[in-house]
Amino acid sequence: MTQATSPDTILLNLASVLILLCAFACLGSKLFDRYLGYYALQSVLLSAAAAIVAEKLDSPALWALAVLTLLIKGLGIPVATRRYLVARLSLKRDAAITLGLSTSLIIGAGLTALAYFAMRPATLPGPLLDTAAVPLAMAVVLLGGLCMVVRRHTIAQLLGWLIVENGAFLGAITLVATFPFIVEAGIFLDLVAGVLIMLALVSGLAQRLASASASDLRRLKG
Amino acid sequence: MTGVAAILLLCAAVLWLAAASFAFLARTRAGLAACAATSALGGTAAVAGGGIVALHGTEASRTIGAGNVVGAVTLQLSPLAAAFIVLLGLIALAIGLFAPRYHRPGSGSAFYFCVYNVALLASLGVLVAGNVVVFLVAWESMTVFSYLLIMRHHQWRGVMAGGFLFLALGEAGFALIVAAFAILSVKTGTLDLAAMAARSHAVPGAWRSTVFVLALIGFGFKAGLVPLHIWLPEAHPVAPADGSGFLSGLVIKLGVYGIMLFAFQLLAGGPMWWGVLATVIGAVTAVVGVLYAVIEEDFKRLLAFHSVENIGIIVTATGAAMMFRAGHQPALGAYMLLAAIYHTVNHGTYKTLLFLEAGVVEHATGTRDLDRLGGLARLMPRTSVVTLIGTLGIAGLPPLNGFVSEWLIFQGLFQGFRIQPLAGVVLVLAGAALALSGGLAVMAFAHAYGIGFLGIPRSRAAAQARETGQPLAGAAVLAGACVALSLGAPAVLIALGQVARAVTGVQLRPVLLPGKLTIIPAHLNFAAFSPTYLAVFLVGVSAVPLLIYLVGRGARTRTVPVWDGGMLRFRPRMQYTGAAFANPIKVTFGRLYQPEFHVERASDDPAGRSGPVRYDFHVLPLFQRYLYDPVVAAVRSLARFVRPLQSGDVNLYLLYIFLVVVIAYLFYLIQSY
Amino acid sequence: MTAIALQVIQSLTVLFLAPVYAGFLARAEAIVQSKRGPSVLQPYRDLAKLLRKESAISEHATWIFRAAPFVAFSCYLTVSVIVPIITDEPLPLAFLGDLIGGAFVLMLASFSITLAALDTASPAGGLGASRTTWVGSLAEPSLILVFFTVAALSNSDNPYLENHAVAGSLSAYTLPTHLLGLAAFFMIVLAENGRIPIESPGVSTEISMIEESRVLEYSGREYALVKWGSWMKLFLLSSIFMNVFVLPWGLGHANSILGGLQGIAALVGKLAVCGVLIVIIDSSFAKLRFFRIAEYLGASFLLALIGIITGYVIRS
Amino acid sequence: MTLTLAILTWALPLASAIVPWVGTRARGTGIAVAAGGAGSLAAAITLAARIVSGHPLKLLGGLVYVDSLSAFFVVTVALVVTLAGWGSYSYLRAEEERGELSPLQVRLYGTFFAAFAALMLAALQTGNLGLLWVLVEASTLASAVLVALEARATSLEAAWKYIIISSFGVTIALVGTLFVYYSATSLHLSPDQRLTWPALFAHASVLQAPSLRLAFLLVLIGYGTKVGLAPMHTWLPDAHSEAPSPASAMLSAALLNTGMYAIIRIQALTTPELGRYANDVLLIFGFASVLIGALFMIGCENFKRLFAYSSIEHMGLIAVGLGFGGVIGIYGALLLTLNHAIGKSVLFLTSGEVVLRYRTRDASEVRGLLQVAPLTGLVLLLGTLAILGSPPFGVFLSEFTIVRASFAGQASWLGFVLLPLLVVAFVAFARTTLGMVFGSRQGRAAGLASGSPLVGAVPLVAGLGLLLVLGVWIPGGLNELILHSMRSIT
Repeated sequence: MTQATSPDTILLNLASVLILLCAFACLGSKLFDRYLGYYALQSVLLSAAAAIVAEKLDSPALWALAVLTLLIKGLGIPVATRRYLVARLSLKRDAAITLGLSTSLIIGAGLTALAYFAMRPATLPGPLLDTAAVPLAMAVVLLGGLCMVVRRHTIAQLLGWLIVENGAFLGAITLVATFPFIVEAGIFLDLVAGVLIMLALVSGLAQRLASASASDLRRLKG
Repeated sequence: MTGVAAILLLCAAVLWLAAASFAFLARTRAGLAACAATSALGGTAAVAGGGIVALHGTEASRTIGAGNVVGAVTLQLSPLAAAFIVLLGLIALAIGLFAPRYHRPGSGSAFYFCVYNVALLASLGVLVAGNVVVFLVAWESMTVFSYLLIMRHHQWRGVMAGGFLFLALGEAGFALIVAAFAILSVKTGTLDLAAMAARSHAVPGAWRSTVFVLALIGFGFKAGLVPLHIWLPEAHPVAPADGSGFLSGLVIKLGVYGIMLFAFQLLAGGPMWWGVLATVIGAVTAVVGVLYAVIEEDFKRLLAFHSVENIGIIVTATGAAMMFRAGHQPALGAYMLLAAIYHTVNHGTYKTLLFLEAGVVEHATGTRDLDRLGGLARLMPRTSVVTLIGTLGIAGLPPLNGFVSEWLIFQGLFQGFRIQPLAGVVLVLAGAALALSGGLAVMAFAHAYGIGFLGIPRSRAAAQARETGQPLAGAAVLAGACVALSLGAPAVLIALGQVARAVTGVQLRPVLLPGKLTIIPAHLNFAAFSPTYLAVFLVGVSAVPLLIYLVGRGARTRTVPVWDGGMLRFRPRMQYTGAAFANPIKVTFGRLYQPEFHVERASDDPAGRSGPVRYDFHVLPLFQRYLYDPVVAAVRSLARFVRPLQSGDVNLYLLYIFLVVVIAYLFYLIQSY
Repeated sequence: MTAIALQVIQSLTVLFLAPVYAGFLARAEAIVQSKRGPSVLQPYRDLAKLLRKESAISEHATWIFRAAPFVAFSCYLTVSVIVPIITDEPLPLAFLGDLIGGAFVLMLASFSITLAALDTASPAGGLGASRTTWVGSLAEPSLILVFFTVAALSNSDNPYLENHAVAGSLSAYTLPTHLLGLAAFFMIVLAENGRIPIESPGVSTEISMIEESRVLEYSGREYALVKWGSWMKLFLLSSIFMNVFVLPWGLGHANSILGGLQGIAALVGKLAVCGVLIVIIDSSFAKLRFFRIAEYLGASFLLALIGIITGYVIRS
Repeated sequence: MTLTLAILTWALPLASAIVPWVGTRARGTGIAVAAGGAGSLAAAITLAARIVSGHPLKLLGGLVYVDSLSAFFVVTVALVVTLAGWGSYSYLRAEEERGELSPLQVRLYGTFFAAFAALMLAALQTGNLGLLWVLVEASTLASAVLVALEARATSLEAAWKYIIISSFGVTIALVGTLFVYYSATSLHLSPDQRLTWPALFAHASVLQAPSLRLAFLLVLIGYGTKVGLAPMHTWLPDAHSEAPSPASAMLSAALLNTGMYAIIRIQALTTPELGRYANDVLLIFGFASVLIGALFMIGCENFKRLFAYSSIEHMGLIAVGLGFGGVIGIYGALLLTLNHAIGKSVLFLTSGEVVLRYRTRDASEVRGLLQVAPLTGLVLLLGTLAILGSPPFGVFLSEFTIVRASFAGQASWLGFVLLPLLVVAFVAFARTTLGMVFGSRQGRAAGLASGSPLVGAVPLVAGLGLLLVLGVWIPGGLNELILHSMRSIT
């Protein structure tokens, strides 16, 4: 457990905690602009976390990932979403939410606790880069999932998925660190393509249905 | 000899396959005839091949190619199956002769012929299957192609429903059969029927019983045991006549074959209660079947219900055979099995005959309603005579074949005193049930023949019935078979004795009194009976009344109008109706029918004249209402109950996945403690 | 040779004594009812008259109507060769059938008459056909149970062996199985022959007719055969009842003509007893309402069933 | 040579993606797609033959890895691509003639169909679990475009549901894959090798049990979403019913199998360490799927949804077969995979013909198909029987084998649960489709002819013929392939 005291680890922990907080913030905000902002912040933090690990392991591939994360997740996706959807559809706030904000935050806290209990060191006996960050990553995954569950609007769901993705990414760098670059790159590519297609779909839905809220997607049932 | 039989059966298969492949020729009359002739020829080959195997009484099997995990293609010739193969061939022969005149050339008929010949092939497959997988493939193919037979005129009302009932219940039964075979194959570690039979005794008793019950119910669906019989009266009437004949003559018999296969070969030997179960179910089936038959006005539905009755008789006999075997009376066991098979063959002949003739009548008059027929004995004399032979056969009257096998079965039941008393009483009650069903069968066919064929035509359509152009040969062949199965009973008994020996391992010594063509029911001195001489004597002794008649030398016979109590003119509808004929039964067994009567009078004439009266009678569909409907309703309501799961709400859908993930974490958490 | 002669004698006995038995019943009944009644030989006179008369046949009737009397008559004659009438050993043709074979043959007779009744298109014929087949089919189960009784008592379904079993031992005779079976069989004999309490014989009113209305359309020679046949049926069933169940003694030995004659003599006596029995029933009971007949036959069934169950239990 | 074949299997369909951008006509696109599929199938079969008789193909440190199991799935998917490619030809022709599809839509269809096929085929041929994930997710995205192609409100809705649910699920699978990787960290494998299946499989008995347990659960949930295991199946009926019919065939018959392939791979890793743990989990999800599939088929009037529920049921059965395990269980499951792929392709392509003719997906509006279009009616009739497990079609043999496995297991009673569900499924499914086949023509549009009925019928008849052959005879080569596949994962 000497690692825990090293400055990289402290920084990494700090970044992870902030990422988690961003996830909570997303969960707790109704305004799309805020939501996107928190996501962008989270992505920046993620990029920082990647950079820390890259520095520690001296891995050029991870450095590249950190930069990509910053550019695409931290900048590209939020900006594109804001400009092409939120602004164009003049969306302000996600009106339809299945659960009250405070309730969902409480559930989120419970999920974080679950992640901590499940991912405690006893259950992960192998060598870890950062013992504390793993449960945080899992908590982010769960919180992202919760976002998707409680948010009605398609854009909110998309952002929820991106948070899940961020959690997985954090998990990847903290749990195993040395994911093969080709895989990481592929994941990135998928992400970008996925976001593009989803954005196209959302705008298509908005055109067709005059609303891109998932609460209006109830035609197919049974 | 086995080789010859195998070649003959192969010929039958090839001929049927050819008939199926070239069925498209049936668009023309000549092609139709050629196709039917090929099919009939195949039937002849099957009769010969099956006959050889039955007489020879030995088993043989051969595996084609190497097997794999799924199974192997093993075919076998077994004497038990051979008896059914003969029946199959006979029916194929008769239908082959019948069909070209019955069907109109056209693409519908072409499709029908293709399906029919494949169904024949599949039935043969069931009977020569030596491997579970072959059996099941052939079995369900038979079901599927029989279903397509029923759907020949799918645009007509009621056909879809009847056919679907057949298919759905066939599938339900099939699932049980699959379960029975799967369990047995897993427990014995083989898919080969012969090996399975050899190893089944090592299977634990509870599993053996499970397998038996599954097989009994599973095959019971196809055989039409009460309460699994409800498809028969729905599916039979809507199929073409030869299709109904095939269904009733053969397909339901293969259900019996399945039960016998399990009871006597695959699970040779079981506790007494297996037999009791089969006997009781059989007896109930016989009575319920005939009770519904006797009040039925639709000729084909009447025949279908009556098939239920006969299956009941056969299964009763089979159950009795099992009881005797369990009660240490192997000879009686073998004897009862023989009787059951005999009755199976008999029923196959006369029931097919009657269905074919029902089709002829329907073609000639356009109706199956007995109360709209009548007078056919005069208008369609040859058809009527052939039908009368079938009627006498099915009613179990001497000197025809139904009588012989029923006699055999009763003789077996009478010997119930030879086993433990409680089981014996079961046989007594079964005997009483069969007696009741026999008596009611006579009534049912007096009804069918008396109302349907005799008297004055009850409708204009019936009055216009003509015989020219109607098929005769097919039913006539079966009529001949009925007579042969009665007069030739001793020969049949020898052959079936071989079958029973091969199946049960008991050589039935006293079957025939030497030199006298007299049948002995397993135990010497119990009874004796000679169907051959009885028939001869019955005919011969009629010289006496003839002599008396001639001696009387009365004045000439005068033809007069029927006496009608002084009415001005006797109208056809003044005749006794079928509904009235069956009325005493409706009253006596009202508990079962729970009938609804509707009597509608045209006017309340103060002078007391009733005017036209409309009379409706509906029987409560007991099994549908209290057995099938609740099951269907339960499944439906379950389906309705889960429907909101797929409400269209994406958030809900995401929640499912989310919850499963959370549960996975919790599960992981719990496990790691 | 003797055996063949006896066989012929037996059938002739049935053939020619049957009318007088019917005449005896009619006479006895009349006497009980304080009437003079017809001569016991009246049935022969009726037959002679009918045989000479012209037949009037429905214009709708087919060959079935004409053939039915012959079929039925042949059936009764066939039964007459297989059951014990005058001898206690099977005669040469007894191998043709046993009790149940006989029952089936009788069923054929009834079936042919039923078809003939429907063949004429006469409403009365249909009525009779319906009613008789109904009674017949309901009687069937208890008849079969009687045969079960026989089988349980004598280990056979052979009437001769039953006769021996009961005649040979008083204990067998007094077994409840036998006595209850006997009672059940008697009830069936009454039902099958259209006697009180099923039907008033010889009364032709639509409301009460069962057996009678089936044959209303017959006349002349055909009617003679039908009538004769039904007398033979009564005679046969009564003989079986007496010889196999009630008084299994006194049958002649099958090895001499004399034995046969002795058998006939005994039979006449027994039938007198049986006839008196029937007449007593006829005169002391009322006809049942039609649908009550089912209960009557059910009672017969229950009697036989109780008998057979006690039989099985005693055996074990 | 083997490598070339392996590349050809996915490169040929991929190459066909270019064609729509060259020629504008639907005809060219259709032919290209069909030809790509056929070429892929030929390559796949040759590849399978080589793999079975030789060694697995392993290159680039396992980034390319083709063993018998891969080959089996490649053949299956390539077969589906071929059938669906041919179906695409008739679909594009008919829709273009009718003016339902714009040139752009035709191009999109051609491109994404080809990409979808190529991605799946490639996914089956990588030994790297991470790359497998990447390719599966990519195929999801490609197919989402196909689902949305017809751009109706409902198809966009279905596409959204499909993409969001699948993406969520598949991301969970990514987390699971992380744990697989993590469970191998104690092994002395290079980081690249820790995600490489053959390397992991060779050390399967020393993987860390606790994290492997979690890994399997997450992977099963993740890929199970793709497979359509209940309760992650919810996107499936929507997407299947709204996609163009050939695409539905691809989704149902190829995509689901690809997901199942991934699950089989991970399950194989767990067996040495966790024993029957994975089997039990598979059984739970499998039974849930069979139950859900069967219940939702009851009274389902949209026939494409009906087929989709049938896919859920069959995927459940395959999971059940794998769950029972043993020689018969796995053999049955693999055989069912192949048979279901063929049968469902045929049915979805048939549904395409029906939709073309009647312009409805409501079964209650379709009557008398046998009269209106005898060949289509016949195919629907026989296809129904085939997919429901009626002999003499191949599905029966595989289902029976799975049923046998159910009675061979520890909990024999499970067989008694399985069979009634199959009966319910049979009755519910057959009731709807047989109602379409039979009866007399009625309703609107019964006379509308489709583009080229004979050409359209070729894949249907070919597929049915194949099912019929598989129902009476399992070719020696196929038997070998399946046995080898089993050996490669046990």
